Formats: sequence, structure tokens, C-alpha cells
Amino acid sequence: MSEETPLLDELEKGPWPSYVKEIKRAAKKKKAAKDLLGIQELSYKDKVTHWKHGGIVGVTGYGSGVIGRYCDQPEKFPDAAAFHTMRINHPAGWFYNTKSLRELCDIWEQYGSGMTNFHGSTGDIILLGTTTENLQPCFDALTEKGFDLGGSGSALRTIAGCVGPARCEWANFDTLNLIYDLTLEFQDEIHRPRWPYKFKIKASGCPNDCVAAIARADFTIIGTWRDNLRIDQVAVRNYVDHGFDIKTLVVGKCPTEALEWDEGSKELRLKADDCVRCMHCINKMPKAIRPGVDSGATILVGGKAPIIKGAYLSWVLVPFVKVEPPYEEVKDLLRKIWDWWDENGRTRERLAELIERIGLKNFLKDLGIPPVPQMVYKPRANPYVYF
Amino acid sequence: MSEETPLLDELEKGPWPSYVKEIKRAAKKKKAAKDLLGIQELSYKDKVTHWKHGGIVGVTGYGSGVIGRYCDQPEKFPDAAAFHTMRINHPAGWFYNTKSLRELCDIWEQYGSGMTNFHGSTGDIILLGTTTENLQPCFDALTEKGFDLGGSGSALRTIAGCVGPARCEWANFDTLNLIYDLTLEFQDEIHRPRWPYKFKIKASGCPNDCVAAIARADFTIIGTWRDNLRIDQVAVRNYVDHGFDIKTLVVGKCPTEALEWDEGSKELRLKADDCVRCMHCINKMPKAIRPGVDSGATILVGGKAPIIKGAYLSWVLVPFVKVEPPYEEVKDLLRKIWDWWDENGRTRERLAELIERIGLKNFLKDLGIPPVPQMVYKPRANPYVYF
Amino acid sequence: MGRTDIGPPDYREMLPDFIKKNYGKWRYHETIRPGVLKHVSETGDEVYTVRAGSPRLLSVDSIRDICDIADRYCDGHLRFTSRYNIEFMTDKKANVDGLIEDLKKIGLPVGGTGNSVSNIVHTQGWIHCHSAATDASGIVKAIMDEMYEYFTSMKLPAYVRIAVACCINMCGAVHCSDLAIVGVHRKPPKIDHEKVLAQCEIPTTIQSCPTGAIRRHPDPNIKSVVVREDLCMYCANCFTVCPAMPLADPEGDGVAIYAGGKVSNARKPPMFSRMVVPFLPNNPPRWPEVVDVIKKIVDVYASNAKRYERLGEWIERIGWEKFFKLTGIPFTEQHIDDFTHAVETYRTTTQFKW
Amino acid sequence: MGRTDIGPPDYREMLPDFIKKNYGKWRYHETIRPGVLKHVSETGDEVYTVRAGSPRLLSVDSIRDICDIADRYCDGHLRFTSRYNIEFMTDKKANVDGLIEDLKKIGLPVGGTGNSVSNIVHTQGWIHCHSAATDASGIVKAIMDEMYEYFTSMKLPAYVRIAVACCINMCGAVHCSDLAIVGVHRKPPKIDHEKVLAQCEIPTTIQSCPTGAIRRHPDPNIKSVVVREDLCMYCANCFTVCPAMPLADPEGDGVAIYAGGKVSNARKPPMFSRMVVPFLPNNPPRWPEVVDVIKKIVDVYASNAKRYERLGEWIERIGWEKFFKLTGIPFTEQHIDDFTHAVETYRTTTQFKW
Ligand code: SRM
Ligand code: SRM
Ligand code: SRM
Ligand code: SRM
Ligand code: SF4
Ligand code: SF4
Ligand code: SF4
Ligand code: SF4
Ligand code: SF4
Ligand code: SF4
Ligand code: SF4
Ligand code: SF4
Repeated sequence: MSEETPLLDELEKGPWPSYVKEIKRAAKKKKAAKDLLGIQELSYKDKVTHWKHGGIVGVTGYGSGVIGRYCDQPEKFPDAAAFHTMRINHPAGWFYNTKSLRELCDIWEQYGSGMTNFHGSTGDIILLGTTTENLQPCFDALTEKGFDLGGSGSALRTIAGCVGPARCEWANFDTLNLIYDLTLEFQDEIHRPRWPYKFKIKASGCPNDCVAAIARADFTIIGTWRDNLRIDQVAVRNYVDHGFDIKTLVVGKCPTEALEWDEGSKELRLKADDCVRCMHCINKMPKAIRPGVDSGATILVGGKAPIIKGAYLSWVLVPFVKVEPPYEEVKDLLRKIWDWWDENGRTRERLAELIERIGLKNFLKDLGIPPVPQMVYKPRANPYVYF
Repeated sequence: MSEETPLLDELEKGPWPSYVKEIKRAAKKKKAAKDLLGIQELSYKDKVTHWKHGGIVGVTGYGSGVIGRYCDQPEKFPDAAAFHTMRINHPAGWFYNTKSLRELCDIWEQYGSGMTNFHGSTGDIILLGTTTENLQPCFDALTEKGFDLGGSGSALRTIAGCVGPARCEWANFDTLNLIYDLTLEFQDEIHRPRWPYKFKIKASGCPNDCVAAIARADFTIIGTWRDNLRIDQVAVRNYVDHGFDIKTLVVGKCPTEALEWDEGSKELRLKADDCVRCMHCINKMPKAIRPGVDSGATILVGGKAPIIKGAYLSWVLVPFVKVEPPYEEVKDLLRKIWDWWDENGRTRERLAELIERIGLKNFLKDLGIPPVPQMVYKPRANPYVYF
Repeated sequence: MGRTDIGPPDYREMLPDFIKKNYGKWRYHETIRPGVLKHVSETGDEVYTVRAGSPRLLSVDSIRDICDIADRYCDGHLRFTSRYNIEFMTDKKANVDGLIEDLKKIGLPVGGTGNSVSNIVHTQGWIHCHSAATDASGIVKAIMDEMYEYFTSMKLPAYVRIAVACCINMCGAVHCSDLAIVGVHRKPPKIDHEKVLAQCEIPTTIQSCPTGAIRRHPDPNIKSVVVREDLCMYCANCFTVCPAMPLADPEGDGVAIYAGGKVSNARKPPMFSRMVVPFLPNNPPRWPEVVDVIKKIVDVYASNAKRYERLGEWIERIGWEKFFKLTGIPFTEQHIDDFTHAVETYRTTTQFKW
Repeated sequence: MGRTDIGPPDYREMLPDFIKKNYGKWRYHETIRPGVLKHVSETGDEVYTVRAGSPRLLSVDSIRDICDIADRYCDGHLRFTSRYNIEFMTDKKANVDGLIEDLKKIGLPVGGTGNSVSNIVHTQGWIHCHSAATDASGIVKAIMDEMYEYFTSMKLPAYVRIAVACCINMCGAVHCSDLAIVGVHRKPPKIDHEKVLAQCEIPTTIQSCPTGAIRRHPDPNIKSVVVREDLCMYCANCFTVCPAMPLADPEGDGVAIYAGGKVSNARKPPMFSRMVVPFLPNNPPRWPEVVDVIKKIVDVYASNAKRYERLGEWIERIGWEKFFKLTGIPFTEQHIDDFTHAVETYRTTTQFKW
């Protein structure tokens, strides 16, 4: 391969940290990284990818966690001819101690290209590029240090949640504990693909949805509360006294006109029935307004990317559940959904597409969930009813 | 038949004018009306219709304008055994002089049941119930007095428009003249069905849409203006001085926040670029605010009821056209649309359904209409583009 | 044989002189009392319009009565509105009271202007249509008797426009009405095999079914069709092309109620009406269950909506979950859409009310 | 052989003590400067978080550098955010300046909080994926170099969240981002018939096509498939199940730009991103056309939107026609939806701006 990378070199310039510098840094120690650089330069020249997928590769006993990848120019780039990635299930909340991180680095320096993604967009640690032979020893070394593979293929994918109670005042349930518990409970579902297609679970502690769960998870858990948000009128006045334009920036932006600012008594009033817990007022006045205390979550289903029938956002399935260990209500619901999907779904049919095909009504019936208006923005407009 | 109508008699009670009284009144003179009463009483008892459709009936040279109808109990109700309706094209704006109306009454007393609908929901005068033999003589008598049949079947239907410039200050074009002109121009299309399905045209002089054109016409013409609405500040102040809450009832309800009320200078300001001509401020302050003067219309297509693919509202095809005699632009567009529909449409496929099947993009291309953002609420969200 | 293709009479022959003179010159209007409009022209002329309710189904004798009134007060002219109301116009203010008086005599109520319940756009029903799953005129009469007070006043927050259609063909603007009553079948077509042979084209009949429920009769000796009942959603499209497949049934038929539609572009764009009650039985002559629901909705709306807020705008503001709560109407599986664009109605947010 | 199904490390082992102590007890937070958060607990404790941008593609040596900093200031702990940023937490305010200083030394910018452009959620691109119609990391670098000032400040009206995906599989939340760049193909698959024979199951391949464009090869001797090119919308679903049908092409491939999506439920419900530019060519290494459009949109948004109004909320308020006018981006036939729920996007009102 040529040592020159004139195109990529351009991307070493500019203030944002350069991924090209990262590859070059790894390339100093690892030939695979050097070939990666060459392949990337070639793609920049040719304007096409030089990767192809090949046979199924993996580690003993698992069907997922490894993405097999081969370069289409193995002669030119022998050290990246096979360049599989390993998906490592991250610790809940993406917290690390440096000891663990350094152990990961050492293992990957030994068995892989030395290049990583922190993180993949599902949330895994992506170890980028190794050979087929190295997969098993690398896996063994990883488990030795307490790490395990995440999901891939037609399996449950690595579950992710927001930072939640670890560092956020708005968490309505313990996102970290929930996803850790579900991850342990469903190891088999994560590691051994057997469903019609992939299935994703994500949990956000409040409707701000800091892990984009509603857009990216077939099963979306978003924290909420059943009582009223809490207002500290003294703190409210403090905001106002410091020049905060509460009328324009908060009252005027409440989606349901649930707030009223009484200029006379300097009080912020809540029409509690009208609050849809959008978080806006809380977000903008965190010292004065807080979620309620009867906390739990809304469960929504169906979120996914566009393949094949178009993208979906998750929609409300269960307006409110308490989310407390051992999380049996959530687990039961998951199992029921998987059974139903497994029984009715076609290959490569995500949950949303199946429900759309068979009808939400039938899904609810089969699952024994009663219809409530919270599930829909609005009732049907057409008269085509199967009575 | 039994003379008794205990169920219908209940509907003679109450303050709203009773249709039962009307039938009884006609029944005094016409046996057909008497049988109609009997059939209706029977339906009230049986809770089913007693009408059935039969062969095609009509008048010489026409394929439309008559709805053939037979009673399913001809022995019981011989005088309404055949009970066809004739659809008479109304004069534009539904204006009448009493001379014409009386002539119509005399003809219908002679040839029909003496029962009518003023009007049918497409806009025709509905002459309700006559025999097959009477159709032609009745038609002859009608044309004698200047009346002609309207549309039915897979034809252009009777065109309707709002009262417009005849008695409304907001008409942006002459609805009565336009629909009269189009009706004369397209007599053949109205009277001789030859398309895949029905086609409806309706015209409203402004976005209030007093003939529900957007919901009920394949081709919807709605008046609008290109310049700015006109505000008479003195008249505005007069409203306000009389206690009209302009901020809540007008400014606060403008859908695009295009209005501002300056409490100091007592002026109502328009951000002209932001006005979407919804009519609300004009509607509520007719003495102070008026449409602009560069008048014309928006043309929308596709409105229809639910059969077969669901109901559609018309959507914007041409944001602005001048609507002035001889209306060539409108007529050309209609002809182009009919040709395209005729060529591509399946039986019983309305324009909207065809466009949905083939794609709006292709429709525009075939018609040579350039795409503009006004045609859509929002661009596509999916990535499935036929480049 | 008469002349053909002459078209309707020229509207100009139908206009009274004071309209002709001020045609296109109107400057503004006022509603001087419920049912009475005053339009003022740039010429300074004024025209008064008295709007009267009509049952739409009119005998020729009643039309003659109406003509008498128009002759008396309106220079022999009148018009009908797009909602079947009758408008008597005069350029003499003094005529108004007499007009109203005489209308009362022949039983026609004055009203339907502004923030009222205007006349109900409706269809044929058992009076004339073979498709009807319910009657139209009877339901209209029963509802308008109850809405009378709202017709003759203007005390509602905004326009309330009601429509009735006797089947889902929805002749009218039922699909975009504040309140809509629509006749529905709930049983699949009953096939009369002999009549199919005589009256229907089998391929057309099979094709007509949007859900593919119709197939050739399995017995090749029977030239007819069969229906897979689990696929039928009772649309009656087959019946329209093949009269040997009626769906009408005393138990199966009834009405559904839809709400929240509108047509005008004022404030919010036009909206479809949406299901509020999936089914109520046909209970002639007065359909009390139907009338009750309509009354209930109008009352709850009247006491909760803001001024100038149409029913659909109000519901959109408060949310459908709140609408069902306030009206006490039960939410059922039928309310959940499962037709083509169903997913667009699913609530893809955590924003909702308890 | 190693243990299996042990799952990830227990998160509790990964938390610093000051987080463990205040777990679930947080009371409020402040953003004391761009990139620096202060969370205050009910216990009275405070924790400071310094957020640093990351290229996501990290060499192990760089991770070790990061660990060094965490050891120095953060009791040997750190976390990553859902947008790949690195968060250094400390309970000592005094550590903040040193942290920022040391991050600067290793080239990591501090920012991404509040009303900023945070890091770009992105995907593999030419670095690893066989499906890629464009690169991801390169576009991200090119855009973030230009957005640097918006990353390190909080002067935008609201959050601007950008995502890049290298093909329409949209790994990430591209479909709901304020700004989204997505790789697209514009040429149908090129079929390698020999490879089809070897690697693909023909019925599965045929079934995989959502538009039914794939058929058996007409020549029965060739065990392969053909594509009806007029039906192909380049979704690559066939390629996923049959690697012998690549779509990648230097001329055909490029990127589309979508805008106005959001995920949070704050104020407006989540929204999909919508097409603003149907196609721009791949122009590595810096995709200048793409960067220009992104800059343009962010600038127009920044100077027009109201405070706390996300891009999509702003566009919804002003209307898409105004968006195209203000940005000068041409509106084309590709912008008009023609997929399954297309009609729901058609403008069924006369309300629009000129
Ligand atoms: C006579 C008629 C036109 C015709 O050619 O026959 C008519 C006449 C007027 N309409 Fe209308 N509208 C007429 C049917 C309609 C319809 C169609 C319908 O009802 O099926 C609509 C659309 C209704 C809908 O959205 O569902 C309609 C929506 C309006 C509006 C917008 C109302 C709104 O806020 O949504 C106005 C403006 C207003 O009144 O504020 C309006 C205003 C007017 C004005 C004030 C126009 C004017 O300046 O003269 C007229 C008197 C209104 C009144 O009744 O108080 N007219 N108007 C129709 C009377 C029907 C009836 O007998 O009740
Ligand atoms: C008479 C009238 C109802 C009335 O009482 O006023 C009527 C009556 C019938 N309509 Fe209608 N339609 C009438 C206005 C409408 C309207 C309203 C309009 O035109 O503004 C609509 C909704 C708008 C539209 O066209 O979509 C309408 C949508 C239908 C449909 C559904 C069409 C669709 O595409 O969804 C059918 C079904 C069909 O065509 O097979 C239909 C079919 C019928 C048939 C012919 C029944 C049939 O299956 O063949 C009815 C004959 C009834 C009879 O026995 O007299 N009628 N029909 C209206 C015509 C009177 C007139 O000429 O003035
Ligand atoms: C650290 C992180 C969670 C995590 O587990 O990693 C996080 C943390 C916080 N988010 Fe978030 N959000 C994080 C991703 C998100 C995402 C997901 C995404 O960006 O892909 C969203 C949804 C974005 C969207 O709608 O497209 C998100 C929507 C919000 C919102 C709602 C913003 C809005 O008005 O739409 C808030 C409230 C606010 O800031 O006003 C919020 C508020 C917060 C607060 C203030 C919560 C708190 O009290 O601690 C945290 C600091 C915010 C800040 O950056 O100024 N967070 N937040 C994520 C940081 C990502 C990053 O590095 O940039
Ligand atoms: C590595 C990763 C992108 C990244 O750079 O971060 C990724 C990479 C691939 N994704 Fe993905 N997806 C990744 C997160 C996602 C996400 C985001 C998420 O999970 O939150 C989505 C959108 C959410 C969803 O699932 O709908 C996503 C939606 C897809 C799809 C479309 C699925 C759909 O139903 O629309 C495909 C296509 C498929 O499954 O055939 C896909 C397929 C793929 C494949 C396996 C390509 C293929 O055709 O087989 C990619 C392998 C790339 C490679 O060479 O390594 N990937 N993919 C992400 C996983 C990392 C991790 O485990 O942390
Ligand atoms: S989703 Fe809510 S609870 Fe979770 S980190 Fe974001 S703001 Fe906090
Ligand atoms: S949380 Fe949202 S809906 Fe509730 S009061 Fe605050 S701004 Fe309004
Ligand atoms: S549509 Fe407009 S112009 Fe026509 S009558 Fe109604 S308000 Fe007047
Ligand atoms: S016509 Fe409608 S959009 Fe225009 S200023 Fe008046 S209220 Fe606003
Ligand atoms: S709505 Fe149905 S039943 Fe009523 S007139 Fe129209 S076609 Fe006939
Ligand atoms: S009623 Fe409709 S769904 Fe049922 S068989 Fe007939 S056409 Fe098919
Ligand atoms: S978006 Fe497409 S090309 Fe990029 S990683 Fe995902 S599957 Fe591969
Ligand atoms: S790219 Fe998509 S549309 Fe084209 S042939 Fe393949 S599967 Fe079909």
C-alpha cells in the first residue's frame, strides 16, 4: 500500500478532534490500523466503500456480538483483509473506572486493531477490526475482565438508558438499575438470535428522553409521574426577580396552557389536569419546578429506522407503570410481546411493522391490554371498522 | 297499503319543520307520495330500506341526470313501484325568481310525486319520484321552461358555488359567473358519462369555503388574494372602543401570529408576509378588515368521500390563478386533468386515489406543473426516492 | 323531444334588482339578530336577509307558500343556502318583521346564522336510497327538534355544523363536520346467487372489494361469488356494483357518530371528523340514543370551549382523552384506527393527560 | 473457553463515590459555563461535570490519555454520553479549570451543553460498513470544524442535534434529528450473477424488495435475479440479504439532508426530520457542499428562531415554504412524498405563505 494519504490528511486540520489522527496513532503500533488508513484513503479516492460482508463469524456459544467484515482488496491490505468488529455491552449509564478502561485497551491492543468506537450508536463499546482467529481469545480475555458481548442480528440488542438518578434530578425511576437488571435477565435473548428481526429496548428517566428511546427502540420506557409537578414559589420569584421572562419563555411555551403567571401575587399557577408533563417548565426553571413524586414510566412500542416500511416513533402502549425491582411487570410485558411477535412476525419484520400489518387493535386484544385514548392522538376518521 | 303511520306521526311533533307533514301534504294530491309515506313507515317498522336499484333509465340523448329506483314491495305500493329521481341543475348561487319556481312546481305536480329536495347535497334540485314513462315528457316540459338535468354516474357532476359577489363582501372572484360558464362549457361532460368515475367541481369565493368545496370536490376553487389584507384603523378602534377584546379574539387566534395590537397607538399591525389568509380576523371584524385587491383563487384537487380508499380533502395544486372570463386557464387545467385521469384511472377510481397510486410527483410531471412547497404541509420524512 | 344541453337558467335572471345593482360591491355585513343579516354596499344600499330553516324534503305546495312570501316581501325572489336553508332578501328594513311573522305562520324557524347550529346537511335515507343503513330525514328532525334553541340563537362558542349520511358513501360533507351521524352496516352482504347470475358481472364484483374478501363460488356450477366474512368491513362497495349483495339488516344496521371536523380555513386548516361512538342501534322514529349523544357533546362543548373555537379546535386543544372524559363516552377498540394510514394516529409522545 | 452470559460489569462498580452517595438525590443543576454542569444534591453535595467533545473513533492510546486525566481529577472515573461526549465529574470545583486545561492539551474541546450544537451521532461509513453510500467520520469532522463555535458556546436559540448516517438504514437517530445527513444511493443494484448463485437464496432475495422490483432471471439456465430498474428506489434491502447486489457507485452515491426532527417531548411531541436537500455528491475529504448547507441552515435558524424554539418547531411555526425561501434551498419534486403515507403530507388548506 501507498504510505501517502493526501485526502485524509486534510482532515487532520481544523479545531475538532480528528479521527484521522486517531487512526494514525493506532497505525504506529498496529498494522491493521495502518491498512485501515489505506482503505479509508482509497475510499476517499474511489468514493465507494471497500468493505463487504462475508460468512458468519463469532465466538463459541453465541450467535451475536460480532460483525464480520472483509476488505474487497485483501492483496493490497492484507492486515485488514478480515476486519471484524466486536460489540461489547457497556456498563449501564456508560460510567467507567479507569482501571476497567485500561484493561479493555490492553486487550484490544493485543487482539485487535487498537481502534475503537466509544460508543456505537446502540450503546455498545465497538472494538473495531480484528481477525477471525482472534475473536475467541479476545472474547475470553474480555470475560476474564468482566466484559461480555452485546447483541447483533435477530436478537435483543444491547439495552441502553440515560444517566438517570446517577447524575440527574429528573429521573422518575432508576434507569441504570433497570437496564442492568433486564440485561442480566435476558442474556440468552441478547446472545442467541432467534427472532424475526432485531429488537431494541431503551430507557429514559423522563420525557426529555436523553437516549432518544422513542425514536430508536422497539420497546421504549420513559419516566413520568402521576401526581402534580412541584412548584417552589419562592424559587420562581427568584428567577423572575433576576429578569427571567417567565411569561414568554415558560408560560407561553407550555403546550397545553397549563400554567398561569399571576403578575399581582407573583405566583405561578398550575392547572394540574392540563399538564402533559412535557418537562419544558421544569427544564427552564430547574431550581423552582420539579416532577411529581408518584413516579413511574410510560411504555411505548415500535420505534425504529426506515427499513422497510418507513421510520416509526414509538407510540403509547401503557400510559403508566411503576418501575421497581424486580421489574416483573416490565419483564412480563416484554415476554408477551416477544411471543406474539415471534408467532406472527415475518422475517425482517420489526414489531411496529407487524402491528401495522395486523392492526393495533388485534395486538391489544392478543396481549390483553384494554384500549385507552392515551394510545392515540385521535380516533379514526374513516368508517372502515371490522365489527 | 295501510293508512296508518304511527311511527312517522311522531315526527310531526316538535318545533323543527316536519318532513312527514310535507309528504302528507303531497299525499293529498299524489298517490305516489302516499305510497312513499307507506314505504317510509314500513322502513321505520322493519329498520331496513325498501328501495332497490334496477336497470338504467333516463332521457333520450343523456346518460345522466336520473337515478332509477324501485320499491321492493311493488304489490303493496304500486304507485311508488318505480320512483326515480331527476336531478335538475340549479341556477348558480341557488337564486330563484318565484315564477320559475312555480313553473317547476307545476311540472312536478303533473309528472312526479310532488315531492322535492331543495336541494340535493351536490346542489341539484332533486325531483323525487316518478315513473319511467314520465321521465321524457317531464324533461321536455322542464327544458321548455329553461331547466336542464344535472350530472350523475361517471360524469362531471353539477357544479356548485357559494353566494359570492351576489351577496358577500369577501368574494375574490365571481363564483356565480364562473360556475355558470363552466356548466355551459361542459354540458357534454355533465350529461354523457364516460370517465372512470364521477368528477366534482365546487367554487368558494374565499377561504371560508361556504360550499365545503375542499371536502367535496375533486377540483376545488377557493378565492384568495396575493397582496395584503386591508385594515381600516379607524374602524378597528371603533370595535375596540365598543369593548371588543381584539387581543384574545383576533390577535391571539391568528394562526401565524401575523397580527399585533399596539395598545399605545391603538393600531392593529399586520406582518404581511406571515398572513396565510385564513379569514379569521376579517370574519370577526368585517367593518374594519377586508381581503386584498389582487384577487384570484387557489386551485386544489382530490376532495372526496370515503369510498374506496378513504376520504380525502383537496390539496393545493395551483397556489394562485386569476379567475376571469373566459376562464381559459381553469378550463385548460380541467381538460388536462380529465385526459390524464381518463388515460390512467381504473374504474371507480377518483382523481385523488389515482394520484395517490401513481404519485403526486408523476401527476405534476405529466401535467407540466412545477413543484412548489405550497403543495405540501411538509416535505417527505422517508428516504425512499425514485431518482 | 325537448332541447338538450341548454344548461341551467342564467343566474342573472334569478337575481333581484337590488342584488344586481350591488353585485360585487358589498362592503360589510352585520348579523342584526339571529337569522337576520344586513349587508351594506359601497353604493350605500343595504340588503336584509332573513334565513329560515327548511326540512329540505318539500312538497310543491309548500314551495308555493314560500313563493307567496317572497312575492310579498322580496320582489319575487329568494335563494337557498348550501345548507338547505331558505333566504329571503329585501332592501327594505321594514319588511323584516313581517317576513319573520309570515315564516312563523307557515312553520319555518328563523335562525342558522353565526355561532348557531345551522340546518343539517343530509341525504336520502329510507326515503329513496337502496344503500341506506339508516334513515336521514328522521334523524335530522329528531336532532333539530332538540337543537332548535341553538338554531334560533347564536350563543354557541362558534359554528356547529352537523351532517347526516345514511351510509358510509357519505353523500354530503359528513367527513368534515363538527358533528356527523353516519349509517353503518355491521353484517356482510347476503348473497342471492340467482340474482348474481342475472344482474352482476362476476369479475367486476370480485374486483370491487377493497379487502379482497370476495371470491368465485367454490362450486363451479354456481356462477356466483362468496364472501370471506372475516375480511369484510361492510363498506358495501360490492353492493353498489352488484345489487344481489345487500347488506341491510335490522340488527346489523345503525349509526356511528363522528365529531370535530371542519371545512373552513379560518384559524385551523380543515379537519376530518373522527369517531366518537362506533355504533348505536336504529331506533326509529326518534333515535333517542343518537339525539342524547349529540346533545351531550354540544352541551359539554358549549360550556367548555373558548369563544370562536370550533368543536374540533376545542378537542385538539384539550386532547381527545379529555374529550372522552368530559363527555363520559366510552373509548373502545373501534376508535383505534386500523385502516391505511392508521399509524399516523398513534400517539408518539409521552404527552397526554391522565 | 471464557465464561458466557455474564453480562456487562455492574454499573455500581463504575460509579465514583460522590455519585454513589448522592444517587437519586439530585435536587437541581446549573450550567455554569458552556460544557460545565453543576449538579446539587439534597445532601448539599455538589458535583461538577466537564463535558468534552470526542471523535468517537478513538485509539487505545487516546483512551489511555483520557484515563490519565480522569485519574488526575476525577478519582479515576469518567463517563460517556449518549452523544459520544466524554464527561469528567468531580466534587471539587477547584478541579474544573485544570480539567479544561488538560483537555485542551490533548485536543479535546469543552462544550456541547445546553443550546449548543453537541457532538454528532454517527455511524461507520467507509471505515467499516459494506452498506455505506458515504463516509460518516469525515463528514462529521468537516461539519464540526465549522460548528466548533456553536459547540463551545450556548448562543443558539435551542438545542441543535445533528446526526449522520452513511446509508438509509440510519443507524442512529437520523430520522428524528434537528439536522441529519444521510448517505443515499441513486443507482439500482449491480448484479453479479455468479455470486448470486454462490451466496444468495433467490426466494429471500426476491421477497426482500419492498417494491417488488426483483424477479427471477428470465433465462432459466441462469440461477439469478434481475431488477426492474424503474421500480427500484435504491433502498439496498436486497443487498443486505444478498451481497451479490451492491449499489455503491461513485457517481450514484452521495448524501441527502433532512431537517427539523426532534426526540424530546419538551413543548412539541417528537418529530421526524424532513428532506431539505435530496442529493449532494460525495466530495471527500471535506464535503464542502454539505457543510455549506448545514452552516446556512444553522445560521438562518440562529438569526430567526425564537428563544427555546428547536429547528423543527421554528419551521413548523413559519411554514416550510418560508423555510425554503429564507434558506434559498430549491424545492424539487423529490421533496414531495410518494411513499406509503404520502397523502398525509399534502397541504389540504388554502393557508400558506407566498
Ligand atoms: C349562505 C351561505 C353561503 C351560500 O352560498 O349558501 C353562507 C354565508 C355566509 N357565510 Fe358561510 N355560508 C354558508 C355556508 C358555510 C359553510 C358550509 C357548510 O356549512 O356546510 C361553511 C364551512 C363550515 C365548516 O367549516 O364546517 C361556512 C363557513 C363560514 C365561516 C367560517 C366559520 C369558522 O369560523 O370556521 C364564516 C365566517 C364567520 O362567520 O365568522 C362564514 C361567513 C359567512 C357570511 C358572513 C359571509 C358574508 O359576509 O356574507 C355569510 C353569512 C354567515 C352566517 O350564516 O352568519 N361562513 N359557511 C351558507 C349558509 C349555510 C347555512 O344555511 O347555514
Ligand atoms: C342525492 C344525493 C344525496 C342527497 O340526498 O342529497 C346522493 C345520492 C346518492 N349517492 Fe352520493 N349523493 C349526493 C351527493 C353526494 C356527495 C356530496 C356532494 O356532491 O357534494 C358526495 C360526497 C362527495 C364525493 O363525491 O365524494 C357523495 C358521495 C357518494 C359516493 C361515494 C363517492 C366516493 O368516492 O367516496 C357514492 C358511492 C358511489 O359512487 O358508488 C355515492 C352514491 C350515491 C347513490 C347514487 C347511491 C348508489 O350507490 O348508487 C345515491 C342515490 C340516492 C338515491 O336513491 O337518490 N355518493 N354523494 C346527492 C346528490 C344530489 C344532487 O345531485 O344534488
Ligand atoms: C448526558 C446526557 C444523558 C446521557 O445519559 O448521556 C444528557 C444530559 C442532560 N440532559 Fe439531555 N442529555 C443527553 C442527551 C439528550 C438527548 C439525546 C440526543 O441528543 O441524541 C436529548 C433529545 C434531543 C432531541 O430532542 O433531539 C436530550 C434532551 C434534553 C432536553 C430537552 C431539550 C429540548 O428542549 O428539546 C433537556 C432539557 C433542557 O436542556 O432544557 C435535557 C436536559 C439534560 C440535563 C440538563 C439533565 C440534568 O438535569 O442533568 C443534562 C445536561 C444537559 C446539557 O447537556 O446541557 N436533555 N438530551 C446526554 C448528553 C448528550 C451529549 O453529549 O450531547
Ligand atoms: C455499529 C452501528 C453503527 C455505528 O457506527 O454506531 C451499526 C451498524 C450496522 N447496522 Fe445499524 N448499527 C448501529 C445502530 C443502529 C441504530 C441505532 C440504535 O440502535 O439506537 C439503528 C436505528 C434504530 C433501529 O434499530 O431501527 C440501526 C438501524 C439499522 C438498520 C435498519 C433497521 C430498520 O428496521 O430500519 C439496519 C439494516 C438491517 O438490519 O439489515 C442496520 C444494519 C447495520 C449493519 C449490521 C449493516 C448490515 O446491513 O448488516 C451495520 C454494520 C456496520 C459495520 O460494518 O460495523 N442497522 N442501527 C450501530 C451499532 C453499534 C452498537 O451496537 O452500539
Ligand atoms: S432523560 Fe430525563 S432523567 Fe434521563 S438524563 Fe435526560 S433529563 Fe435526566
Ligand atoms: S411540564 Fe410542560 S405541560 Fe406541564 S406545566 Fe410544564 S410546560 Fe406545561
Ligand atoms: S365562501 Fe367566502 S365569498 Fe363565498 S359566501 Fe362564504 S364568505 Fe362569502
Ligand atoms: S387572515 Fe388569518 S392569517 Fe391573515 S392576519 Fe388575519 S387571522 Fe392572521
Ligand atoms: S349516504 Fe349512502 S344511503 Fe345515503 S343517499 Fe348517499 S349513497 Fe344513499
Ligand atoms: S361489503 Fe365491502 S368489504 Fe364486504 S365484501 Fe362487500 S366490498 Fe368487500
Ligand atoms: S447507516 Fe448504513 S452504512 Fe452506515 S453503519 Fe449503518 S448500515 Fe452501515
Ligand atoms: S435496492 Fe431496494 S428497491 Fe431496489 S431492487 Fe433492491 S430491494 Fe428492491
